[in-house]
Parts: sequence; C-alpha cells; structure tokens
Amino acid sequence: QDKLFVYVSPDVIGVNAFLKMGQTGTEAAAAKFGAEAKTFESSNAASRKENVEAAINEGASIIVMAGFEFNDIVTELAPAVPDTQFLIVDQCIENRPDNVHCAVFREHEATYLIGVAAGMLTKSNKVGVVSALDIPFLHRYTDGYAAGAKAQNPAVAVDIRWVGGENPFADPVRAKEQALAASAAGSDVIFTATSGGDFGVFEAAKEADFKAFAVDVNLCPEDPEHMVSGTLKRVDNAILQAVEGIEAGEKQLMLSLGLKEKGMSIIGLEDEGLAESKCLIASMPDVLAQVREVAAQIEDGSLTVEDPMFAK
Amino acid sequence: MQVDLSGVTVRFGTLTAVDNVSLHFSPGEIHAVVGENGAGKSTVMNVLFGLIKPAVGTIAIDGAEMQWRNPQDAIARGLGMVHQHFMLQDSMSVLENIVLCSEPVSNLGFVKFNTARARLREIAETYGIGVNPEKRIADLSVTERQIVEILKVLYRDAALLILDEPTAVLTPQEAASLFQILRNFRASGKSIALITHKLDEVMEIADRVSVMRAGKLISTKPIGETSKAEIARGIIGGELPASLTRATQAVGEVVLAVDGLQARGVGKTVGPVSFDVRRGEIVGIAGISGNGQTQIIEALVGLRATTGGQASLLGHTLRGLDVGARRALGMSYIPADRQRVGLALEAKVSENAAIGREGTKAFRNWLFIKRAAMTSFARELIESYHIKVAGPNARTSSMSGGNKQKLIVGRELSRGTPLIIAENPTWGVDIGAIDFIHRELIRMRDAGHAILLVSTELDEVLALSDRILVLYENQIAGEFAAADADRLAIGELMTSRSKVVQVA
Amino acid sequence: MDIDFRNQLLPCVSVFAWIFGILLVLMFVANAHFGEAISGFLNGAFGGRNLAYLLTTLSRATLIVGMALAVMISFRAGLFNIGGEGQLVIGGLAAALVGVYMPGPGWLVMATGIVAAMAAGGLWAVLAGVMQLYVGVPLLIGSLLLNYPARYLGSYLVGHPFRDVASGLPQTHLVPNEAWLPLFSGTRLDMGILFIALMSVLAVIYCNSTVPGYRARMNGLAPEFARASGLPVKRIVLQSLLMSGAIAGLVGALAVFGLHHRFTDGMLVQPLYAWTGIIAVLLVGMVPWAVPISGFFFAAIQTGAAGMERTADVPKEIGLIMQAVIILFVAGRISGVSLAGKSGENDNGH
Amino acid sequence: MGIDLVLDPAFLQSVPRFLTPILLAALGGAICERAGVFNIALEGFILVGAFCAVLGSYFMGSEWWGAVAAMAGGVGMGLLFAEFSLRRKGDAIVVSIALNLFAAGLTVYLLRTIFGVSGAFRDSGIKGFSGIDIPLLRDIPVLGPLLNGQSILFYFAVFAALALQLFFARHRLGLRLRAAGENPAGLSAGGVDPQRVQLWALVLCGALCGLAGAQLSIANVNLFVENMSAGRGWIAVVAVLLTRGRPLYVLFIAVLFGFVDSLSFRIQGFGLPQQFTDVMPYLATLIALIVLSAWHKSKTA
Ligand SMILES: Nc1ncnc2c1ncn2[C@@H]1O[C@H](COP(=O)(O)OP(=O)(O)OP(=O)(O)O)[C@@H](O)[C@H]1O
Ligand SMILES: Nc1ncnc2c1ncn2[C@@H]1O[C@H](COP(=O)(O)OP(=O)(O)OP(=O)(O)O)[C@@H](O)[C@H]1O
Ligand SMILES: [Mg+2]
Ligand SMILES: [Mg+2]
Repeated sequence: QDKLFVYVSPDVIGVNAFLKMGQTGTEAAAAKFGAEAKTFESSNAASRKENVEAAINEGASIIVMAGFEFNDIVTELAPAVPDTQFLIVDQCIENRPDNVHCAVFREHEATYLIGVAAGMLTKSNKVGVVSALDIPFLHRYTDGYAAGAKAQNPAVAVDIRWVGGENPFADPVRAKEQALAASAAGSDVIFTATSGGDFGVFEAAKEADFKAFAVDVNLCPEDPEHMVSGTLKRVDNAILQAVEGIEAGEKQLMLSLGLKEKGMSIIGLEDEGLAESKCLIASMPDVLAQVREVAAQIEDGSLTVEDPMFAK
Repeated sequence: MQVDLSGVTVRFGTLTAVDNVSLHFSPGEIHAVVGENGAGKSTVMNVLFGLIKPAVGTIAIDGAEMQWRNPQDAIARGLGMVHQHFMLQDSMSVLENIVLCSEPVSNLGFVKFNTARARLREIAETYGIGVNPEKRIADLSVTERQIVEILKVLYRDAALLILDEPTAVLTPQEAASLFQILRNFRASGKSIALITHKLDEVMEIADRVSVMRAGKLISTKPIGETSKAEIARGIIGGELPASLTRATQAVGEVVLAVDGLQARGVGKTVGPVSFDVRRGEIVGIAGISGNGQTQIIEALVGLRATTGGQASLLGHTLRGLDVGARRALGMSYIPADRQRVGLALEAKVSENAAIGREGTKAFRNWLFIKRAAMTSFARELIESYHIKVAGPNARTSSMSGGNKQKLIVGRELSRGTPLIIAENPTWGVDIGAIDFIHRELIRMRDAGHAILLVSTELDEVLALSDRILVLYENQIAGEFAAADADRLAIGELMTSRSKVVQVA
Repeated sequence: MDIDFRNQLLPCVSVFAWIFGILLVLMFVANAHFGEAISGFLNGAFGGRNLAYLLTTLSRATLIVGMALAVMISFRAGLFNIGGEGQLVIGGLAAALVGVYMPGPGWLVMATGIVAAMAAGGLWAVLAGVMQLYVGVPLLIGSLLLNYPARYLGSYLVGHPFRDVASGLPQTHLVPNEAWLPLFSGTRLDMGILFIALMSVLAVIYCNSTVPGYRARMNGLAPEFARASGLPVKRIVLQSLLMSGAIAGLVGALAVFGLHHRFTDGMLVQPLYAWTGIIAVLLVGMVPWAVPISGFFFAAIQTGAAGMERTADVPKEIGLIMQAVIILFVAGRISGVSLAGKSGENDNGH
Repeated sequence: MGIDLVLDPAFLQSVPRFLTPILLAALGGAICERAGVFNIALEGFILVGAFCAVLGSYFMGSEWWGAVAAMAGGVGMGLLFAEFSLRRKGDAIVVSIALNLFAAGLTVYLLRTIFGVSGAFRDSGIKGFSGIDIPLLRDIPVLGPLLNGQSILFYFAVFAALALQLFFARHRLGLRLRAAGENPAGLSAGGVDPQRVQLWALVLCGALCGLAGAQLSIANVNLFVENMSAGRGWIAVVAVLLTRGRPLYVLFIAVLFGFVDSLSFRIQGFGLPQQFTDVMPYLATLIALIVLSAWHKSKTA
C-alpha cells in the first residue's frame, strides 16, 4: 500500500466523541480509496506541529486535521509541499494554497435548537450551560444555546460556566462541580459541551436531578432519565465527502455544513432512530414540533442564527 | 557480668580505625580508655555496643560469644552506652526520650507512660539521680541532658555502662558529681567503660586504664601500676610538646569595643555584654556551650541581628554593616563549625582559600577570576601552615579535620586584620594541630593583633588568654586576669546556679 | 584496579540493566514488537527524510536546553527555583505582545521582544527571591506557586484583551513575518538554536571563570560558609535568579519568534519544557558543559518516543517514564549540591 | 452574596469534596515531614492512587477493592521513594520530581495499554463510594449539609487527622517517627534503624495519598482522567510546610483550601473571567504562605 491518509488529532482522543468521529471518518475514507490510515494523537501545541511534520515526512497523501489548532501549522507548512493534501475540519484559513481544504460546521444552528428546547422545558426560567474553556469557538455552543433559549422564552436567564483548570477538555471532576453549582444556582436544564467532561455533568444530573443536553453524538443511553436530546455533528460524513472531492482533484475545497446540509442536527429532528435513541425528547411532542419548526426556518433561510464566534 | 572484646579490627575504606584490639570489663570496676583524637576509642565502643560490625573479632559475655545484629541486641544483654554526642530529641520531654526505643506498650502499640514514670521514680530512689520527666530537653542544661542520657541507660537496666567522654561538656564541679554517681554504680556491681581525654580524671576514678594509639591497643594496666606521665607518653607515642610560652607584653589601643550588646538567643535575649579587646592581647571567653557564646560571636561578625547596645571596631561603629563590610574594616573570623561554616567541603582547596579575596585586584580581572592566582595562593597557605593535602586542586572534603582547621586558620590569619575572632579553634583536632594553632594565635598576639577567643575547653582558654571572661546564662559572670585565673573559681562561675546533680 | 572496577563499573552496569529491564517490561505491557519499537525510536529521534526528525529533536532540544541552563544557574547557586515554567510563560507573553504590537522593522521588533521577555522572566524569578529573602517563603514553594498566576495571567490576557478573535483560539495575533526567526535554508529548523548555543557557552564561562559565578557556586555548596565569609549573599540570590529567569524568558521568546509565531494559551506549559529542563540538569549533576548534551538527550527521548508511538503503537508516555526512571537511578549518584537539605532554609539576616 | 452562599446547602456539600483529597494527602505528607522525609511527590502519589482505585474498582467490582488498590498503589510509590531516596541515597527533591513525572507517565501509559483509551476512562463497571446519610446530622443547620451525605473517605480523613494527633503523641511508632525526623542518630543509638522508621512513614503516606486519589476517582466522580490530581498534591505540600506536619493544623488548612476551592466554582456564576476563579486556590495558598512565613519570621528572626 503506497497511499497513506493520516489523521492528526489536536488533543488525546480519549472519550472525546468529536475527535473519535474524525478518526472513524478518516478510516472510512481510507478504506474507500484503498489507502492506509494512521492516527497521530497530539497533546500540545508543539506536538501538533511535530505530528503534522511527521505526517508529511511519512509521505501522507491526505492529512486530516480536526480543529482550529492547526491553522498556523497548515499556513506554514502547506505551501512547501504542494503534493500533500491538507483537510482541516471545523475551521478554515485565509489565502489558502490549492492543497488546503476545509470542512466547517455551523454548530450554532444546532445549539440554537437545543436552546429552544431548553427554553420550553425550564420551569425556573433559568437554564445553564457548561463548556470547557472560554474560547471563541465554544461560544458557538454557549451563545447559540443562549440565543435559542431567549428567543423561545424571553424571561429565561442563561448561566454560562466554564470548566477551566489544568485540562479543561477532559476534566469531568470540575465539569461536575460546575454543573452542580449551576443547578444550585437555579438552573433546571443544563447543556454540556465539555468534551471529556460531559460524564461529570451526567453524574451531576443524576445527583441534582436536572434535565441535560449533550453534543456531537447520542449520549442519551448514558442517562435516559435526564437526557433530553443533543446535537449531532456528522464529522465522519464531512470527512468522507471532502476526501471524495479531493480525490476527484478539486482544489481549495470548502464545505460548510449546517442543518440544511445535514452536517449538523439534533436528536429528534429526524424521526429515524428517534425511538431507539432513549432520549426524553421522543416523548415530548410539543418540544419536537417547535424544534422542527424552528429548524425549518433556519434551513429555508427565513431565520439566520448569528455566528457567535466572530461576535464581540 | 564479664565482658570481653577480643581481636577486634574495624576498617573504614582503606583506613584501619581499630586494629586487633582486645579489652576486658569486670563487674565493680571502672575501666578507662584513653587516646588521641581519632585513635579509635569511639569505634571500639561502637563495636561493643553493636553499632558497627567489626571486620574481625568477637564479643563475649561471661564467656559466651555474642553476635549483635544491632544495638537492641546489646541492650537486651545488659549493655548501655552514653555517646560522645547527645543522642536526645530536643523537642521531646525527658520521659519520651527515656522510653524511646524501649517503650512499654499496650496491645495497640500505645506507650504506657505511667509505667515508665513509676520505673523512673524507682531509679531516682535507687541511685539518687533524677530530672523532672515532663520537661523538654530543649529547656535543660547540658548537665541535665547528660543525666538524661545516663537515666536512659539505667532505665534499660544496663550492667555494663559505656561512657564516651561524658565530662567533655561539664565543669570540674559537675564532673565531680558525675564521678560520685559512677562510684555508686561501681559499688552496686556494675561495670563501667569510661572514655576520656582528661588524665586527671583517669587517675582520680579509674581502676584500670587502656591506652590506644592509631587504632592499636598500646597497654592495659591497673591504675596503681602506671603513672600520668606514662599514660601520656603512651597516648602520643613520644614526649609531650614543649608547653606554650607566652611573654607578657604591654597592650595597645582598643580594637574592639562592645557596649551593652544584646542579641536574640534561644528563647531569651543574650546580653547585655560589655567588654573590649586591645592590640596585643588575647581575651578568652570561657563558658559551657549554650551560654550565649555563639550569639555574641555571630552578632559581632554580622551573622545575627542585634537587639540592643553596640560594638565598634577601631572606632567605627559596626551597626548596619554586613559581614563583608565588617571583614573589610579589619576583622577575621575562625568559626567553630568548620564543616559547614568554615569551608565548602565540595569545593577545591584553592576555592576555599581564596574566599573573601575574590573581589581584590590580585584575584580578579574585570569580571573574570584569576584561577592561577587562586592556585598559587592556596599553595602558599599549604606550605606556610603545613597543611597536609594532595594539592590546591584537591577536594576539601578529602582533608582530615586538623588539616581543614589549619586551612581556615591560615586563610583567616594571613589576612592580617587588627581583630581576629576565633571560636573553638581546636575543637576535635589532634594534639599536633592544636599545638600549631595555639602557637599561631600567640604569634599574632605578639605581633600586635587583638584576638577574641571563645572556647568551651577551659584549659585552652587558660593556656592562651591574657584576660578571661566567663559567660553564664547569657551574661558575663566574671572577669579574670591571666595571672589570677583559677580553674576552680572559673568552674564555679561557669555553673553558678546549676546544681541539679543530687548525690545520695 | 579491582576495587575501582567494583565501585565504579558494576553499579553502572546494574543501573543500565535495570533501566533496560524496565523498558522491556513497559513494551511487553504495550504488546509491542521490540525491534520495530527500537527502530521507530531511533528513526523518530534522529532519522526521517533529510533527517527531518533529527531537526525536530534539535528544535525541541533548543527549548529544553534553554530551560536547563536557566535552572542550572539557580541550582548551582543553591537556589531551588522550580518556577521556570512561570518565568517561561511570562517571557513568552512579553515577547508575543511586543512582537504583535510594536511597530518598526522586523529585526528591531524581535530584538526588543527578546529583551522584554528576558526582563519579564527575570523579574518574575526575582519575585520568588524577594519572597524568600524578605518574607521567609521557601524558594522551592514560592517559585512553584508563582507558576500558577503566570499561567492564568497569560491565559487571561490572550483569552480576553489581546485575543486574536478570528483564530478561534485563546491566542494572540501572529507576529509579523519580518520578525520571525529565520530558518536554516532548506530545513524547518529556526535559528533559535544559535541563541541557545551562545547561551551555553556563556553559561560555562560564567560558571567556571567569573567572579559572580564563583560566588554563586560557593553559596550553592555551603550557604552558611558564603555568609560567614562575607559574600554578598542577598545580591547573589537576586542576581542568580534574575539571570535564571532571564534565560527562561529568552526561551519563551524563542518559542514565540521561532516556533509558534504567537502566544497560544498552554503552548509553553503542556510540553513540560521546564520540568524536562530540571531533570536534564539533575542528570548531569549541574556540570555546565554537560547540560546541553543532557538536554539534547532528553529531547531525543521525547521525539523518539513519539516515533515509537507512530510506528509500533507504544504510547509515547514511555518517554516520560524512561526519563523519570533514569533520574531515579542516577539520583543517588548526583553530587554537588544537596537540594533537600537547603530547601527549608530561612535567611536570618537583619 | 455572602451569607446566602454560606448557607446554600449545595455549596456546603461541595466543600468536603474539595477538602478530602487535600486533607488525606497532606496528612500523609505530614507523617513524612515529621519523620524527616522531604516528600514533595504527593502529586504523583495521588495520581497513582486515583488510577489504582479505578483499576481495583473496575476489575474487582467493588469500591472497597478500589480503595484497597488505591492504597496499594500509593504504598507502591512510597516503597519506590524509599528505595531511591533511603536505600540508594538519592536527594529527596530529585526523587520527588522524578516520581511525579513517573506517575504522570505511567498512569497515562497504563490507561492506554490496559484500557485502550486515552484522556479518560469511564465505564459503568467502575463502582464508586456514594454519600452516607446520617439521620441525626442531617437536620442540624449549616453543619448538617456540610457534614452529612459525604463519602466514607471524608469521615475517615477527619478521623485520621484526629487519630494522627494521638498517634504522634502516644504511639510507639509515632514517637519513633518524630525521633527519625529530629535526631535519627538517637534512634540508631537505641537500636532502631531510622530508615526503617522512615520507610514506615512512606508506607503510611502512600496509603493516605492513595485514598486521596480514590476520593478523586471513585468518590467525587467515577472515572479516571489523565493528570487527575491537577496540582492538589502541591497544595497538600504547602499545607504540610505551613503546619510543619501538625495534624490538627493540617485539618484546619485543608478546610480553608476546600472552602476557597469550592468558592471559586461558585464565583464563576457572578461573571468573573474563568482564569480569575481558577487561580484563586493557588493565590490563597500563596497568600497564606506569605502571611504565615512573615509571621513566623517576625517571631524568630
Ligand atoms: N564512619 C566512619 N567512616 C570513616 N571513618 C571513620 C568513621 N568513623 C570514624 N572514622 C575514623 O576512624 C578513626 C577512629 O575514630 P574514632 O571516632 O573511633 O576516634 P576516637 O578515638 O573516638 O576520637 P575522638 O577522641 O575524636 O572521639 C578516625 O580516623 C575517624 O576519622
Ligand atoms: N562517613 C565517612 N566516610 C568516609 N570517610 C569519613 C567519614 N567520616 C569521616 N571520614 C574521614 O575520616 C577523617 C576524619 O573525619 P571526622 O568526621 O572524624 O572529622 P573530624 O572530627 O573533623 O576530624 P579528625 O577526627 O580527623 O580530627 C576524614 O579524613 C574524613 O574524610
Ligand atoms: Mg574525630
Ligand atoms: Mg570518640
């Protein structure tokens, strides 16, 4: 096998569903095009750069990178190796050379829908969100959610909390404490977007008995009594789709995936699989109806959700 | 209980510290062991007590050969040792110290302090010695600590008591009371092994004396069959060096003036003390260690903050000056602790020799240090002070204690400052080195330097000083001119109020 | 001869046997193919197309050796400064802010950035020294605890006021191209390594041949001796820390101008540069000329371990474990300064 | 915010969760400190304890086995410390730094080789300690929510602090530990090997730190995360230094840190940047250190 696809993760993959999906997507693409797939896990800024350099050095034909952490690295390295194709998932760079491709998501569209559901479900008129780190990208989760909740229910107050600490993307202990704190402060619906910390929030949901939403994949089976729904981000599809384009010889490929392109979704938007999802939303017809209506508005363009990442 | 050491040899690396030594201890007998520093006395006793395993040799009790795995075995068979250095826990109470390592315990391992207290009371009644068991060691005087050490041994019911230089830190009076206790033990049938440097004590109390030199046993004789002079010759393996001569000379102007100086000590304030030192004289400060000497010296040198009074050197006040400035003004300092304060053991001899001079023209060229100058300076010191060492680049830790001390003395005296402060300058070094250092100090005095000598060795103070100050409990208790200095009178002052030893 | 052999060689052999044995056990646990793992290691550390991996190792070694030099300067003076991380972060931050916001020609921006980084890192270290000298906070703990405010200050500044919003990360804007450290032509290695090479030479000269170096060394070997001999102890402490922190700051600047071209939250902390620097110094017992070698050695272990992970699926943490094991086995042999003995010391000056 | 917050049961509930790991580890550190072992590898000890707790709980199916495994792991670290520091005469700080790195590397390495995951390991097979409801305690205001419903490890930690006080004062080993720290030659002279005593100190310290790790991984949550100790070991080290190993003071300091730590979580709700609240425990530690050092210095200088 002379063809090699390398997936470089920005952090250790661990229980991070998003990063895992990147890996499965790359592997699926490799299988389809008869290439070997390798994964280089990074753990910090220096090793990200070293891993991408290593991937070039190992002769990868396509390097898939998940996350905006790779912008500088690609900007710096890609022009020198025109035969290596770079695919950045989640982010794009300016002034791209021909061999740099992007697949980005409009997460805020899905989190807006979660906010709508939360706005309907709250009895205390207070909803919470716990996210990993106060960084612009994660505001797509927190602010999209807040916007949806407020649009649905103007009386609602949104309590935004950050995990922080030494390893914000994988710290269930702190995530749990933040969720408990938010719950204690009155939130009865809490959305978690903390990657590795999500399970901490679920434990808090059990202890403090609040409703919860999650991100990226269906996590409802973890706690069918408290999990209402979650966003779905089809990273694997996006990668497969992008690789197809690259293999077809496209230059500067750019995919932007939202509700309309079925790149983002939330559990309950489709009937398919809803019954088996174990999510509470399946038994909330009014919420389902409202969410689907708002989704339709976003898809047909009559409602635009502002991208919070570039706000402020 | 008859105890026999036979054919014991101990080696430390290539050094044979003890060479085929045999000793015998009988009940009701005080057996003195004498010898120079480093002769191997402590090492022999450590073998007897199970602290060191000999390369060759056996220990037998009542004819039966013993194998000590550790001191616990020796203790179990009735041996007890009072070590050369205190083995006490300062922060603990007397009682805790006494039971430590032989604790009477309940099932769960908790110490039965009441049982221990009762036993202690019994001992106090039997031998007539005692210390308040609830007091902390830190609050005890040196004599009381010595008594705690002895109580530890008695508590363990020892039949053979090993005492390694028990009188080194005692005044003549205290030593006398200790001997009375020892006589009581002898009367009750215990054996006693007594290590000491003081031949008068040997003649006074011992029944038998063994002399060691360079690891070998020179002789063992009943006290009646030998004399002080013979023992002394045995110790040094030749005749004693000629005694020191010190011509009287007129003193000059005041070099160091101390006026009401106070410094913070352990628990309480040291001072106020006032005295001065003039050109051409040695002023000796006598006193048992822990009576404020260290604090006063440190305050003068600039290592310790003063809390009152003042001192001046050649008329300049020392207030606000750091150590470097004081030394630059004309002060040199021979510290008591050569291992930590006097030298950097891991550094080269030349680096130790040049310390304090590295800023001068001779040793520095802009930012750079002149290594060659350092080496040749060290070589000069080695020659003129007869220091035995491989060379200027040898590691300082490779030197013996006496030679380390000579290096410090040479470094400090060669500065030629008007004032020299020397603290226990011959502590723990052998006779040859002591003699050399004493002569150097006197040479400096004769050349018109002012010397402040602090020593816990009363004989040293007596031998060198033109004037003697006695420190007791952080105050100057008295002053003597050399001519009227009297051992007993000074000893009295050194302990004016401490009378803890009650002899039954 | 015989004794020498027993005393010197045998322990060395047994230490190597132990370390090798532990390595084998770790690989066994990971179920790895030994030969593959070793060749992956060697390739990852020294090989690659056009020696690309060797250059990666050198690039990593640049930062590690820099931190090791910083640590060495303070350790030799008897100052257990383990706050290199904070000094590094503060330095990097200063460099990035100057690099991004200062107008002017590229070389001037870079030079100013480096100077600012050295000043900032140095002052951060001096802060720990001041706390020890004038408040009595042991340097070991004081310097360590100052890592956290440095880290979070950096995190806050690049996450809020100085953030490059468009980049999506908590990081500053890019330093303009003209102020980047140039690369060696045809490679991806930047010229930061020259700074560190120069620093290594200067450090050896400082330690062995200058008056302040001699004084600091004496203070490190025997602090009470230094004080009683009239050395300016406080000045030695502050001066040594200033130098130590300044070198750490320089390393931060090199990471910014050479490697990352901006300051990203966590980029100087997560790779454990500071801790690796510490163990690199401990490995060689603070002997100045050996420190760069030891730093390179540890850099090679890290990049080699990453290579091992890529080819043989042995987790790269094996590198971290091996570093620790090596230090443990040489810990008993490290001579020079006993660190533990001095850590709690307070200065009783007036 | 003041009084409402203090009376908020959820807040009070969280304080013991934060203080327990620090308290347990600091007590372990206190034993070492008193025995003259300068152990600043508490961070590594805790980390290994946390990992072993999950290992034991997962494979043996009970949180008690988890606690046992955690103690075993901690003791293992203690023995390593003893081997390299006492027997091979390594400098304690060097050994500590190496063991901290060793723990960080080893736990991740084993996480990846044993469980095949990285970052975090979570499984419903990991059984954890849950809160104990004590009927009488429950109804007392303030103290009730503060003390009731915590994991058994919290109650054990408080008990251990009190017991340790008695241990040092009256127990044979306690007495010998103190002697080993103060004048080990005194012990040798009495026939007790000080290194043996210090070995015991390290064993006890390992066990306590192991439990500290267990509190993190199978009581606060039920999973293991890389670098889970996250600086708590260093805070424990500071607590030991501040108190010079006095158990009751350690308890006091741990309560203080637990309080500040959980406070920092609550305060985020008031809109402060996350970095400010994150740095609070460390700043509090630093300030406590400065104040106490200055006070101590003024007393003894
Ligand atoms: N642990 C050791 N390692 C190496 N050498 C030692 C050790 N202990 C003692 N020595 C050396 O062995 C020799 C005998 O020492 P020892 O302590 O027995 O002498 P001593 O007769 O008791 O002297 P002093 O009168 O000074 O107490 C000395 O040269 C000493 O330096
Ligand atoms: N533990 C040891 N290991 C090796 N050598 C030692 C040891 N202790 C002492 N020595 C050696 O024994 C000699 C005397 O050491 P000691 O500790 O008795 O010093 P001192 O009391 O200052 O000097 P001295 O007894 O010679 O006057 C020195 O040469 C020293 O190197
Ligand atoms: Mg001696
Ligand atoms: Mg002796």
